Amino acid sequence: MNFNFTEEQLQFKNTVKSFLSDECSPDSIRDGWEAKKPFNHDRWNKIANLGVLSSNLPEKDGGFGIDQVALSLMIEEMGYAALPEPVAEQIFLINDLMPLLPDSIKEEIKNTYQTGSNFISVAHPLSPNPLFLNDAAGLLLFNEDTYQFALTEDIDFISLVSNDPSRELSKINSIQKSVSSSEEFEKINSAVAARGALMTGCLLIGLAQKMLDLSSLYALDRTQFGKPIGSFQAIKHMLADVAVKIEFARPTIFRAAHSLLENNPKSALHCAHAKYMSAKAAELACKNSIQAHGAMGYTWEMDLHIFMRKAWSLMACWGNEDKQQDIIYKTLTSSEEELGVLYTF
Amino acid sequence: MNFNFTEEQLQFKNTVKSFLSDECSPDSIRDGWEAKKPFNHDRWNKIANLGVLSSNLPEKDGGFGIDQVALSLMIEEMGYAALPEPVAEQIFLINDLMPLLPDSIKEEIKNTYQTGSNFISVAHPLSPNPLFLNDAAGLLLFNEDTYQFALTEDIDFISLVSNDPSRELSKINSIQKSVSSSEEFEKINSAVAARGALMTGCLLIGLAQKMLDLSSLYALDRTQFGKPIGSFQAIKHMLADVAVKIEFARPTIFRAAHSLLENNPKSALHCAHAKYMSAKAAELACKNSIQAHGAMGYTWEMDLHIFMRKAWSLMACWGNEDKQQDIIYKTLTSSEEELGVLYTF
Amino acid sequence: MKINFTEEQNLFREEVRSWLEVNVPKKPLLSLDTKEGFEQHREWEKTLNSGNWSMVTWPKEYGGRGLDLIRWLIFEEEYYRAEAPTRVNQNGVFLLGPTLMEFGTHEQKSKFLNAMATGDHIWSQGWSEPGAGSDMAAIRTTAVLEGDHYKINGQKTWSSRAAYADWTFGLFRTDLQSERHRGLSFILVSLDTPGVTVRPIPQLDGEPGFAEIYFDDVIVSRENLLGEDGEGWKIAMATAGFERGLMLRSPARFQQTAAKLLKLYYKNKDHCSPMLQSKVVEAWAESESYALSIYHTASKILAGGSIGSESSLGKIFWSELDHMMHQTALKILGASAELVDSSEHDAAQWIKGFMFSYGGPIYAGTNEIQKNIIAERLLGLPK
Amino acid sequence: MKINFTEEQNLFREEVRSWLEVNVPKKPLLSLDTKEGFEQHREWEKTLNSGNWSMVTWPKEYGGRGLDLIRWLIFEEEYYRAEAPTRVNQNGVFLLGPTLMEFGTHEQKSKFLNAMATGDHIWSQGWSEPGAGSDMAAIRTTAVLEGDHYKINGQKTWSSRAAYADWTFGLFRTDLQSERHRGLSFILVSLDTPGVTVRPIPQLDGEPGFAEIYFDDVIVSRENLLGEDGEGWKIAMATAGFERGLMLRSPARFQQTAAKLLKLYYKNKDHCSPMLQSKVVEAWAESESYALSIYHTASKILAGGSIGSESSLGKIFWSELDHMMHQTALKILGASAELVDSSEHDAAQWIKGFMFSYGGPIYAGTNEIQKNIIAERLLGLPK
Repeated sequence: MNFNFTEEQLQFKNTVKSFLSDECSPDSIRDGWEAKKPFNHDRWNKIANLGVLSSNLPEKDGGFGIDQVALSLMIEEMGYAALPEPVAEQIFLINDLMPLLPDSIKEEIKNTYQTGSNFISVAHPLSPNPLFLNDAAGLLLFNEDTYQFALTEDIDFISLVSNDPSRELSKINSIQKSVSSSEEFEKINSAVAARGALMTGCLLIGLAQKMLDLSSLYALDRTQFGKPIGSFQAIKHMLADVAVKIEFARPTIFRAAHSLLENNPKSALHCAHAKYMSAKAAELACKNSIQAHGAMGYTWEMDLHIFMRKAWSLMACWGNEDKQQDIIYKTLTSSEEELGVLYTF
Repeated sequence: MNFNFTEEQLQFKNTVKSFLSDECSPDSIRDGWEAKKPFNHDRWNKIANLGVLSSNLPEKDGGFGIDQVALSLMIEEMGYAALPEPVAEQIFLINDLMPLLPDSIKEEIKNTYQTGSNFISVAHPLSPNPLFLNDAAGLLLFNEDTYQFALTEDIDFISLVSNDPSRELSKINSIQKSVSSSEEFEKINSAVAARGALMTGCLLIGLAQKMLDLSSLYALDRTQFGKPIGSFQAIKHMLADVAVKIEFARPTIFRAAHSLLENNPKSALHCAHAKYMSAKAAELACKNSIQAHGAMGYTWEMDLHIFMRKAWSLMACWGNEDKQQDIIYKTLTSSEEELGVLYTF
Repeated sequence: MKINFTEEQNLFREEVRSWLEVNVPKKPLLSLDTKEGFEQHREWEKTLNSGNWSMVTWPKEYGGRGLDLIRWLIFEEEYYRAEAPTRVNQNGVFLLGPTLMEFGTHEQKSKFLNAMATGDHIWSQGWSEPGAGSDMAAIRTTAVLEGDHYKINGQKTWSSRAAYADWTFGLFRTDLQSERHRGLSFILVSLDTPGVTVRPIPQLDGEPGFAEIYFDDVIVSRENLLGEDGEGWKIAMATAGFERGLMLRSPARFQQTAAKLLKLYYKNKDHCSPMLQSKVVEAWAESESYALSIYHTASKILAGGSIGSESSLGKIFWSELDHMMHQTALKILGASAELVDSSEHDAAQWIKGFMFSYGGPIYAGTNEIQKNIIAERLLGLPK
Repeated sequence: MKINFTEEQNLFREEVRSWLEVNVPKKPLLSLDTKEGFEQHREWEKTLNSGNWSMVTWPKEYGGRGLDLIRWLIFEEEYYRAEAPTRVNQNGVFLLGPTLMEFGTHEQKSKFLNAMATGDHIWSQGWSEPGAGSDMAAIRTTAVLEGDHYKINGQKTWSSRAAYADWTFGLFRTDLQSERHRGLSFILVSLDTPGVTVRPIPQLDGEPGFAEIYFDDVIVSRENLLGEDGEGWKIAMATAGFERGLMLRSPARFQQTAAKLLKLYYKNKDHCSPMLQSKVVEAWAESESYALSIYHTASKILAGGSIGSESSLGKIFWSELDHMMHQTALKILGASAELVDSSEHDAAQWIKGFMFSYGGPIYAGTNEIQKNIIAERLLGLPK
């Protein structure tokens, strides 16, 4: 039993953190919004060159073979920076899922997908409007009881506007040509839903932390009634409440990642738990951060809303708090035995 | 449309308030606890002499014929004082219900019940353990689909201990002899449940107000870090939150009372609403009052717990918040028409 | 106590309903935070005025109908039921209007109230300054009396509607030696006056809901002083009371949201867990309680009572409720709760309302300030 | 990161479980707030010691087993699973024990730790004073050094367990000229010493969970000073950290409550609305999160890290969680949620826990104080 991160895990996290702090500033995100090109291909290429996109591929395929715990640390940083490009999606929903897919679909994806040069978008009933499909090479699509892979050129879709200008979404009208399968559907569907929940959970924790940091700085800086607003108990307590929520959501992320790594039979429950706790933390972070910022928080000028918008979107997709709650309840009551369980591990 | 109280309604309230402030001090309640005789017959007689117990009987029966709105104002004061005697129960669950009961039961009650000299206890699935049955002349009991009246001497029961030492409860084992009926069961059962909800709601609002008043006084008096704790924002805000809850629960009480008076077809919904809002106000009043009192609030010595205990009991019986929530949801969704209702009146 | 509507009140309701049915634009107007939308909304104010519906509680001579507060609440219920456009002149009709009625001279009332009712003057608020937000007594913009006019210098911010409005009202420091609440005066300024510069502040949705107003040697006639010189704080407190209170936040808005939420839940209940029921019930129960409380307050005022800390209590209550309802709606909407596409009208409306609801606990005095007021004035706790 | 138990850890768990199965009293002990119950609980401490289970993390020479924190968490899980009695000596084993280990002399450790492990010394806390509750630096009880002993005068209050305990530890002002945090010393006092008077304070359940301790010229040997003269504040801060932190509030207690709550809901779900599900899920999710966080912290400590503001974060989290779980249980119980009759064992237990849970946000530094600490130390906001 050792809950500490390895040096290597922390190193990946720090590399990503420092890269994004240089290359993914709020200003650069705003540039993308203004140009209506939120996907910055230059930044994408640099991330690819850093090895992030292939970080969790096996070494034989040119990757570093890092595990899901290290991934979750890295993805938290992508949330912290509100990175617009679908990096988390590639490494968590494509790379990490690949070994589970049947050969027919895997072959198609392998033929299409060239890590770093292009990417694959994903759609699922829990997140039905794929991200950056217009820029993607192909789409992995989950339906009620089948899943399929199609080249973007074989898909008829229209654009949808998200409340987060960093997210270009699409609605799929029809698919002309695809490879489809229902092999081990339950297992694979559950695997992608769990990964979607955990991935959005990681991003949300990063976003919540960022909003807390921005608010703490603002509360130190802004004066009212002759002193920094951060010296008022009301502001202190609303930010302390956010710190508490984040503190107790974060370990659920790492446990869920570890469960995926270990093929723990409860990994779906653990991923639902991680998203549930992170969404609640992010929800409070949005509310209390804007409140601590006062009217300034309500402006386009302050960076706060860059992070709030992403948080609102990520709370909603890949199963919101309500959906995760439902999964947890159903799992806990699925057997008499579960009802009295006391232990975490 | 006039939401103001009449002079007469306010006069009844003030008479009861001033009487209870003299005759129902926390010390007198503690005396009852210590003697294990919470029912103070001396006080009961004085209340009877004041005319409170017959206040809502028709003038021809020696009462003042006051309406449910005036009753609810009076009962709020009984909550404020944490009055142990079952006065609210007599006027609201017996006197006010009587005209609705079928002759067979009404006759029996009339033969037994002598306003002021004795009293009738009530039991219902939502409040199955009648209050002061040992001292009562008889019991009006609601079952699944019948209701019955029995003399106390014909009932086999045992005592139960309540967490509020002001409440002597009993568990009914069997009834040897009674008059029973199922006439208009739905209507009468719903009428008593609505009255039970509204009555406990009135009492809870009074209790919440009392806890808020005690806490405000304490916060003025107690110093910490060199100033009254009431000058700290955290204390101010936790008590202001309680004030908000009470402010917006109170009008629901008066509306529900008015609905009973007018035989409004939605009176059951309005009574559920009143209990729902009052229980939530009382719940927060308990939590924030004890927190504002700090460790002192946790002692037997401070009077706060006299009011908290009664609030806990009244939140639980005659349908707790959860039960009322259920009633509200079912009513609102009982017809397509209800789903889009916008108006209060 | 008699909480039913009279026959006359019901007839009035029918009159409002019939007029709105005919006159409310069938197609939603553009956002009033765009120039074009603003003018559409000004047109709507004119239409309202053509039916004498600008402000039913005002005396007839100022474009009203001389009706009581209960009628006003009925009017509002019908207004929200008809999904009629947002009142672009709410700063005027709900805030400055009642203030003028109380503190204005006969000339001021004639000049301003009628133009307000017709939509010719759309008003913005000029309270906050960069160093004076929740702490309004820290105002530094000066208005120096020079003969029969004031010369104004300084800056206002968070002025709602100012991007396209015609006039602004606010507090200015007329006694330069004064501090805090003293020496402030309540002055009305046309935004056309030379020396006035308006710079819009884009808000969360990117539109200029607010603006900064810069004053550079702006000359304003002394006739535009409301009340006496130095009485500004007292008058502003009265206005702020109206703002938080029953005029601006009529219950119908929240009841309408609660009703829509219930419908949304009912339609989607097979796709979400039953746990959201508790929030839907809470929405109904609280919006209904708010309405009851406002009718209660209106009755008190009609009987000669006055409005006190109720406005602080109410502001906390409706702003938290409004946010909770929108948050719940987004949970019911599931994955579509991020779509603001025109093809996704329902989701887009709820998201817009959701973002707007974050403003509730902030503007018109943050909820933290309101809680201080409640604790100090209502509960008697020390400053 | 490897969050699975090792073979050895699982064997240890089995050892604990088997021992507890045999030794935990079949009949619940009387309340430790009664004289008779207190002695029953002291007996249980002796029984625990007979199996070397007093404090598994202590060195063997002091009655422990020299095991690490993970083993301790496992022990606690089994302890709660077995529903073993409350530790009457928690002030000793969880608070003073670790403090002695860090600051005590060899003689002090030998004298006090063993007697603590055997249950011969049951300890009470002597922190608060009538004028020094959350503001502990306002302590006024004096301990004047006279040769080789201190003479103590003053009063302590809210001393938990003091009604029947043998010893107390706390802060005393040894430098009479000093103010606030300076000039305080950490001294151990036997409650048998002449001049000590203990007056119980009945708490919510009527039992004396706390007491006042009066000191009237009480003579205490200088050997009972922990650390150096004037170092009291530093040592007390370390102790308070243990208290809020992982030693005293092991996750198993809350996980056990959450598991019981889930069972209670499941059994009664046809009698209550599905809306309570959300609270039951929250209970599971939060107690599980708390456990994960504590294992995380334990791992950090084992790797040489130290515990910082985690203890303040944790205190807020578990105390709110504990109250919410008990409140939910009472809602599930419906009308029986007021019965403390012995015939209603389930309801009575939940109600007792409910009342107890109100204390969580108050004692060991109110949650308001903890939030100040988090804001100032973790988030860097000004004092």
